[in-house]
Amino acid sequence: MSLMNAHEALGQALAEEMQRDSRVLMFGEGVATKRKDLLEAFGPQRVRNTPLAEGIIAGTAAGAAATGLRPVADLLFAPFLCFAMDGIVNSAGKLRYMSGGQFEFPMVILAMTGGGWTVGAQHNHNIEAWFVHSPGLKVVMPSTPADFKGLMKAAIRDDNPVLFFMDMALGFEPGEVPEGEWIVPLGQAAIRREGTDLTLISYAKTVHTCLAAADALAGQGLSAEVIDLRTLKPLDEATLLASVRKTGRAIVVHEAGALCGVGAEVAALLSEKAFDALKAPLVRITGPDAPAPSSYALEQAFMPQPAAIAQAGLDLVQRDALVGR
Amino acid sequence: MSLMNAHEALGQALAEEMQRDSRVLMFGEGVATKRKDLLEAFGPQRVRNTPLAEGIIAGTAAGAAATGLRPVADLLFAPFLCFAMDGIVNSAGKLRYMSGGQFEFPMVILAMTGGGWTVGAQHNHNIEAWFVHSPGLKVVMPSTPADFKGLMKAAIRDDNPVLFFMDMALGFEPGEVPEGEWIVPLGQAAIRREGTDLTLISYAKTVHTCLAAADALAGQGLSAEVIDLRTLKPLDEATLLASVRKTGRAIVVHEAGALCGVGAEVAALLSEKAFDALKAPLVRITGPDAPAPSSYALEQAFMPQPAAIAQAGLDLVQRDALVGR
Amino acid sequence: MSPAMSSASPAPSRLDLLAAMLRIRAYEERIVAFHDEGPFPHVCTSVGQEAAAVGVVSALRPDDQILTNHRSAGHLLARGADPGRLLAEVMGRSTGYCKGKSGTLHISAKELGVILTSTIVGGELSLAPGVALSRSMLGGEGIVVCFFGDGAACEGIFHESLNLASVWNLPVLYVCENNQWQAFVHRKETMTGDHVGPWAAAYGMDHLTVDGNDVEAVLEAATCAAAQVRQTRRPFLLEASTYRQRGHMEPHDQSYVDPAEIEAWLAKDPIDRLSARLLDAGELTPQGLEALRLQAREAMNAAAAFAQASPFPDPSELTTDVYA
Amino acid sequence: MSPAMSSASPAPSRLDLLAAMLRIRAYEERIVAFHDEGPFPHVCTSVGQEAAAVGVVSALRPDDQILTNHRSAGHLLARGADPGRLLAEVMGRSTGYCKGKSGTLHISAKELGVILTSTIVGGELSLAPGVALSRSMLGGEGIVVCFFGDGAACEGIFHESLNLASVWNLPVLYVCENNQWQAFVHRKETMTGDHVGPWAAAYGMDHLTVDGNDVEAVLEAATCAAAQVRQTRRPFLLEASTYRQRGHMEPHDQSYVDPAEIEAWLAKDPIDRLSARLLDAGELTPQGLEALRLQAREAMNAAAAFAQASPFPDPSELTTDVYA
Ligand SMILES: Cc1ncc(C[n+]2csc(CCOP(=O)(O)OP(=O)(O)O)c2C)c(N)n1
Ligand SMILES: Cc1ncc(C[n+]2csc(CCOP(=O)(O)OP(=O)(O)O)c2C)c(N)n1
Ligand SMILES: [Mg+2]
Ligand SMILES: [Mg+2]
Repeated sequence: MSLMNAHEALGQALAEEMQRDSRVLMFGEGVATKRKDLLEAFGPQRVRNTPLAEGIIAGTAAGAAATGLRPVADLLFAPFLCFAMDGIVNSAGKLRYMSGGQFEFPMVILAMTGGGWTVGAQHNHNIEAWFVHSPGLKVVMPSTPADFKGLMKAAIRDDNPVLFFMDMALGFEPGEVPEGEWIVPLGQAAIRREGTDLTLISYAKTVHTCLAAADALAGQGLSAEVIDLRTLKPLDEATLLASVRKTGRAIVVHEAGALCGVGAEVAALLSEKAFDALKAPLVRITGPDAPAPSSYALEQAFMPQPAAIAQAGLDLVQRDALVGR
Repeated sequence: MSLMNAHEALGQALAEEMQRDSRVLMFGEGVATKRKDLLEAFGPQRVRNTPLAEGIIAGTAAGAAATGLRPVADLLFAPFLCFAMDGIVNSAGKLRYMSGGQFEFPMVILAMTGGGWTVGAQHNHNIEAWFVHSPGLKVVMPSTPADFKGLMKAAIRDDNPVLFFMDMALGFEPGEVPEGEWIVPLGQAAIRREGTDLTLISYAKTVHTCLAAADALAGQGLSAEVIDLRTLKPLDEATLLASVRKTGRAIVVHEAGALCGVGAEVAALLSEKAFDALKAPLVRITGPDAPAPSSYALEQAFMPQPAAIAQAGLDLVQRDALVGR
Repeated sequence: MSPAMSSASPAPSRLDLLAAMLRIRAYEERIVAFHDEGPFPHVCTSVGQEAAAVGVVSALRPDDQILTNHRSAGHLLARGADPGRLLAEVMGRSTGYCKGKSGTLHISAKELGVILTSTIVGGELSLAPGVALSRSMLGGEGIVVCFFGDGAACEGIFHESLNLASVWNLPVLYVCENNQWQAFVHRKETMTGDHVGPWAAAYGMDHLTVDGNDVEAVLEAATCAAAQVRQTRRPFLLEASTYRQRGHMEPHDQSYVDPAEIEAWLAKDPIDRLSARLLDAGELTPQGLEALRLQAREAMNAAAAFAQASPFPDPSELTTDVYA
Repeated sequence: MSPAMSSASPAPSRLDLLAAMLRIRAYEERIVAFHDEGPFPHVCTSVGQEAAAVGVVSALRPDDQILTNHRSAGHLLARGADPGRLLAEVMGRSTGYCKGKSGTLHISAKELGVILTSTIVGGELSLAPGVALSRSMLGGEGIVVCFFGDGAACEGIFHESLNLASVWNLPVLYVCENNQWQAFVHRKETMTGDHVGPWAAAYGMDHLTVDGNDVEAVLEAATCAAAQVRQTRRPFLLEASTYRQRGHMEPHDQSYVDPAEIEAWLAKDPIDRLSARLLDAGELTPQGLEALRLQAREAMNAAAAFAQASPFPDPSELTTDVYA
């Protein structure tokens, strides 16, 4: 174990995987400049700057993946993926299927997003749900440095395209990270706190918001379980269902907009498969259906806050008494 | 009233709106070739072929809309929107907000999608949910020729970007269409069939699938209400909630994949706001989480079928008896 | 002959070239016949463009790789694809190259080095540098050929692809089949010049525009271009000026095309041109030509029979091959 | 002077040009000072590129419109933007041009004809043809100026934008500020030539590359180019060769830049060059220069004070201005 932040944990994962497998390479706008350590360790063939052209970065990753390499493409900020959707969705996500299984697409697309840096809506847009909705892709969005490392290593080893989102606010938060071979398998949620009265379900920075809300609820005598999805596709249905079948109540929290978001998916899943266990409505607490504002004051209001979650949790539990259910 | 198909209804809406408002223009790859009647009526300034370049088609629509025109851009098939996401999402959807309200974006993006023509996954991908998830946009997907006309006229008159999806399978189905000033306001669902035992919620071609399922259910003595969403953003919450508070059961049906789709949104909405009325789990019947296959045999299996919906409806009702709820 | 060329496989004979073009023509005509018979999946035929396909593909080696677009039957057949498995794919049968999942528009055949038929116009340009990057980094001498249309050249991804291939020194032979049309729009409406070749200059890339209806000229140009790519490991842009003799897709419609234009280009039909040359030179008799034509047609009838007799995929295939 | 130019507003004096550049420099230096003082939003400054901004914008008329990129402060100030409202926007205050919603990276000011600051690199290229289409169809003589960087020229949307503007005959003056860097990557790594100007040839578009650190040269070139666009209603590509004197953004870092390159370009500083010329010509004294500098600094201090005193937007603003 050693203490490092998410950026460092990612760097470690990349270095270890490039060491392990010579087919792994990394490219993107400024990658070779910013990851000088990797450049020095693995040379300019495997750590490359690209022209400013997200479309061809994604397409090149797909083409390389289909023919034997295992690229990690850094696309910088999530909104820039708007220029890269064809390579990701129409090529990487579909061509294995369309070819009847002739090709594999072992590639990772890395992008940052999320509030906290006042960068505004063209750098900050939480669009992970788009990729959950699209076939053939996997999607991860970690909340701790250890998971940044472990999920990146798993993503690189996976034979499918993985979208790897970094919540910017987490980049410089330190945490304990295991040394060496530390893999967090794709598709496994983590129970960050056990509880019995309700389940708070989240991912990325709002996991920490939920943990703060759980503390507040504990102060009111309520025991909240906190689940960190970690992987958004495939979702860890078993962990979600087990928790909500136990607690009977759930709040899904994320910074992305509510409409057709991951929270909608989780609520729909629970409303179908844990219906009989539900004691209260399924609630979503999310960022608003609005572009991300730049102004510090508005950006703070944009992000889900512990108090709102705790209040919603209280309401859900007290409601039982009112409804007598 | 006259009988026409959806393509003709769209053509009528376009002609009427171009007649009414000289700021309305239309462009896209082959638009001037394929809409020769419009070209002849309104001239080459207002009906334009473009180069094959979806990115700039969308961006040009946004730039023109911001500065006084009311463009309708035909992007042909939904997967091609992957090249146009920046213009639609980062520009048209966000720039009003980012500018503090300085600009309006009255524009329509037209695209076809959906199974039935065996065109495969690079022409057929039901991605309407992406745009529901993105701020600043509106999304419509009609099921009848009358709605194609009325919703297109409403979309052109709206001061916001509207994504207008045509389910290909509906293009040549005839239906009665009112003459002249026939507007279907954005944001209003239609109850296609009244019922009391359960609600089938859908849009586009699967509305017809649901109607067939409702017939089948009627044969079994069950009364299904069928709601056609028509506009996916903004959702007509009031109509949905009123219906499900009445019936206590709902099945959401669409051809798009389930994960983070419109069905997830509807289920999440109902599970939060109609919770006490629910007598049974909320069920989704959707296309699989797979690219659209080309083969006729597979494509038929890809699309939700009436029998599966009817069976799910029966199960929901019979379940009450079993669970004793 | 340059040293690089001398190590290539022996050049095909003129008769080989003719036979290859006739096979493609017969294949496309078989599809047209299917359309005449009743409902059949849409197909974009390459009638009129056989010389570009045969000329370029004949210049390649077995370890080269190909990416192409929606009008790919010629490229696939020239590369040795089984027409039965192609037609089966078009018809959505499980014996198709992609088990029926791709349909006509996205056929890939890894065993032939055909990585991609992209129906997203420009998708082939998008993936080509990555395929070439694999060639570069994983060793071998193969090069990557990327066929695309004049319409695709208007997509932003054209610019990004050629620029990246140039600055990264990737061995891609870009082949633009400039067939004058982009679906329902004439090339003149979408670009200011008549040729795409010169656009290579922006990327510091060599280029050549060749008469795309003269298979021998194409073969010669492609052989030189491929040799240069092989030697320099740098990209090259080859433009073949040709013509889409039929409508954008089947069932076919040319109502929006100037008949004089069609006529002028029909007079330059690549198959007629080569056969005339061979007849003139006494390398072929009219009877011999007819025999070749018949042979190609019979092969395609057999292919059609195979495809028609093939089963549809099992519905369980709906969700296989999504993930590795 | 061509007839088209004669109808333009009177050319600014050399002193005006100098004052305008000094204001931009002072504005950017005020931002650097904020960063020295403590945490402050990231900003991409235009230090070193003042001549391109002032030279081009001085050639425009009131009814022209501007689209620009993340490095837009110079363009906005040259166009007459209030530095107080700019700084307020950067600091997320409600008195900013966009009520604090945009921040530094997306400032638009409709009242000045500044339609867009795009932080999506290439977003300005994406919207420019549409803005020009409105100009064309809704009447008026205005033209559209689209500033973008050498990096943006590598995006596919560059290709699509210039091609469309050309085939549709749109009055866009494209201005590439080639400042040698693209965030953390040198231009040499991303394109084969040294200049973007010649890329215009593919679009049948005229172009000119000008010394972007010589404000008089830029003004002259831009005046000619704008006149041509105004007259012909066709696009034109003007490239200004210049240099980004500071790191990509504040807080600034140039550790990855060759110090010799910085030094060489500092010697060509646009403000120093014009002041030297004016001093030489006796149009300005050292004291006069110092006074101008001071005046600019004081204006920016006042602007900063205004911004700092401005309130943050009310949280209720979070969801306003989403829909019209
Ligand atoms: C991204 C995208 N846009 C539009 C289309 C529709 N479309 C299919 S083929 C075609 C024309 C392509 O022209 P070109 O590249 O010249 O190839 P050709 O058909 O002439 O062989 C168009 C517009 C598409 N398939 N993909
Ligand atoms: C689509 C997109 N990709 C990447 C970025 C990140 N980025 C911001 S500025 C920049 C460099 C832009 O270079 P250039 O166009 O030359 O403008 P300059 O910064 O030199 O003025 C990059 C890569 C972005 N903002 N948008
Ligand atoms: Mg063509
Ligand atoms: Mg630059």
